[in-house]
Amino acid sequence: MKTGFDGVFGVNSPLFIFSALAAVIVILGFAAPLGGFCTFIERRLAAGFQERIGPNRVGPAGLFQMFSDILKLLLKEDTITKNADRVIFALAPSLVLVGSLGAFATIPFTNNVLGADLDIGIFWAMALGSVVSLGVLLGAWSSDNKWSLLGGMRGAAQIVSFEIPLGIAILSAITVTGTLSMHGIVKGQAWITSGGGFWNIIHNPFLFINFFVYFIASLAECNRVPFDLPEAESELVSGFNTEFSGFRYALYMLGEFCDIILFAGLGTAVFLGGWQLPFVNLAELHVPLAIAGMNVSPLVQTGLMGGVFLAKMASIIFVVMWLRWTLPRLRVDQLMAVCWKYLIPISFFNLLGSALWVWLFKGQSILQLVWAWTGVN
Amino acid sequence: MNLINNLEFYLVFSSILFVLGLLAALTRRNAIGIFMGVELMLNAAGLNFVAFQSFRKNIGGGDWLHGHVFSLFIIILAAIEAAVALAIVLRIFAAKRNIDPYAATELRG
Amino acid sequence: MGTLSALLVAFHPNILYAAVSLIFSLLSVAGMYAALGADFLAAAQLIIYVGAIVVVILFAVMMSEDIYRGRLFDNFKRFLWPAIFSVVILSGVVKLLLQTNWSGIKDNFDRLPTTKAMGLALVGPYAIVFQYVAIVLLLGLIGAVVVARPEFHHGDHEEDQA
Amino acid sequence: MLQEFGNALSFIVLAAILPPAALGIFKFFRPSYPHAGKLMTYECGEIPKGSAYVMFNNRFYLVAIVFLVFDVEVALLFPVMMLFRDAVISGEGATQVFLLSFSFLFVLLLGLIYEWKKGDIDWIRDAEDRRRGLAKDKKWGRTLAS
Repeated sequence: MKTGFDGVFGVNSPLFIFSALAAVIVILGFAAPLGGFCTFIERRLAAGFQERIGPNRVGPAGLFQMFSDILKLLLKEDTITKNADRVIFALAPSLVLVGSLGAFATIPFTNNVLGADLDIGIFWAMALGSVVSLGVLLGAWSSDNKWSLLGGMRGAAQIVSFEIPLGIAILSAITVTGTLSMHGIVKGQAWITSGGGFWNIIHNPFLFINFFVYFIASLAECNRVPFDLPEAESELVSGFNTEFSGFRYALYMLGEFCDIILFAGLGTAVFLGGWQLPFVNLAELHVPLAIAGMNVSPLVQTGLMGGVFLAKMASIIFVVMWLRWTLPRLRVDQLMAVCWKYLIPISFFNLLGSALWVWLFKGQSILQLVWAWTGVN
Repeated sequence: MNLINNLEFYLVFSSILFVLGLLAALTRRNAIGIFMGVELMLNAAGLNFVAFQSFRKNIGGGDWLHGHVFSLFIIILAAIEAAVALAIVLRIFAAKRNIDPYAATELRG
Repeated sequence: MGTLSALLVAFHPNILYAAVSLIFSLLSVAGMYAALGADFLAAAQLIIYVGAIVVVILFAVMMSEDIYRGRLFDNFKRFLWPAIFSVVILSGVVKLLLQTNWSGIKDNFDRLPTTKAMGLALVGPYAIVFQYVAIVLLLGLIGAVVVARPEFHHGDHEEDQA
Repeated sequence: MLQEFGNALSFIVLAAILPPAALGIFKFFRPSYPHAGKLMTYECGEIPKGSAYVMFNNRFYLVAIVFLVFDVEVALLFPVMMLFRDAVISGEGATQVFLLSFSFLFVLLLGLIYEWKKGDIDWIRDAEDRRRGLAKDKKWGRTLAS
């Protein structure tokens, strides 16, 4: 018999809420600091690229720099300018975080660490990602600053434009995987002897190109160089977050870094095979090891999967940071040309090619074809 | 009381949404405000479709999720409508510096 | 939350606030879709309504300078009759809803994934409609762009301002 | 499925309350000495003139419209494209899915080609500029402030 709280939601509420909270705490408790940690990594990397040292004083090799930064930003004065629209000013960073942190629910870190195993996983992540543009636009508008508004308009136009090639690139991977669920997508990319088609990026040549389309579009989605026009510091002061100071500014930065992690994670799961490795199937791995009578095999397995996933994700993030200190910024007209005249036609073509490939070869990947041809097995 | 498994809950919510949309569309003196009222009404209709689909007993026939597909088409039409309607609004604004629908009456016979 | 934000959409004098509260009422409708088991529709509502239509609305609001012109009580008579009309409709509909004997419906249902079924419907019984949607989208796109395209040769006020 | 959506919702709620919570808690620890100079809108040291809410160029709006239509298209293609692999493997209806989805895509591609030809997706409208007799800088193009 259902009573009280249970009855209202029609489900077993305490368990429901407990499970939801556990998922949130495990993943967000991990992701949000990761976003902060990225700022430190980026500073160290930037210093490396420019032959400086970078922050190395707080903690061993500067590892605790992030905590001191966060504390500093939290203790800074919170300034809201006189003409700003206070309600929307307070709301906008939340919207950005909803778009980036909220979508973390769908990233499959291992085959059991996943916030929400939605049947529409990747579509849900894209849907939440589109909320970011609202946060940018409203934040810019609410600060009543000409630079902000210009940056916000640019940012919104850029973020929404690049959603199209991003979506089509993901769509072309969907033709190969045949499912939208993140677990399903990763499972389909197992090594050939385990019945998968191996990583989608080398599934066929079209997907190989579309991975780079995805990567470029995700750079633009995160406002990263060379697409950092919304916050072009040399022309627009700081773009849409000019008037945001102290912790509010940190929230925007956290949103941006979480966006990078999010898109790196999605790219890893959709194109780079998630936690799948060549030659072994981690999902069926058994470690004959027991500590104090407890079977630690699942733990080792989860750890390995998480490690593989994070390593792939980290390499994407590294390239993103590398590009920041390598490439100059584009102009607005070039930006729009990149999106509408290059990425969208290219991704369209690759979608068509990928669908034809699936049709011709019954959904088999290059490696599977080679495997069958050489006659191993 | 089991709210989310109760058809009336959705229907009452959607009728409230519809009426508020209607009110917005009737009383706003701002074309964009009217447009937002229309969006609310469309949403209410889509919600009704999905609610009835979910609670429908399958009596014969295939299960094609007609209600869901109809809601999807409503969303799509709302998108196209948004593009065209707001383009017209901006055009009127460029001509009149004003988007009060009562101001754009030249074509009245 | 949905009702409150819909109220704000209808009554807030600042049209931008009305647009922001429209976001929340759309989100609550998406939540309702999710609760009804329409998972694809919930995400489509997010991606199309919240991610696209609201962005277009916000652009339009910001470009039209008319933010405070949605004033409600500038003409009380104009407000009174629609209000009475709406209240009558609402009370009638709700009364009707609560009086109806919903014997033809289930009191519980499974929430199964719908995406595949919707895809099958789109290429099955709704295939023609699916193609029509493409044509309508094309025409809408061309129409909207033709209307919104900046015309440089008359009216110089709209160029080079931003 | 409700459980999964519940999880997803709790992610959203937590992300939404994180900023106000952090700001609210540390309100008691951080200084607050506002004065007129601090509260002034930043404009590189100048005294701000007028409101920032100027009318914007229509180009942003054009981009938004084109985006809207293509976004709808991408969203619609997701459930259809998802069927394709299974249709191919089971051998039933692959032709149908392929033809329907790609005729859909092709119709919209026509729209993109139209925009392209008309120059609506060019940020700097060469055709219009030429008609108005504005010379285009050979090397860099004419850069409007935007």
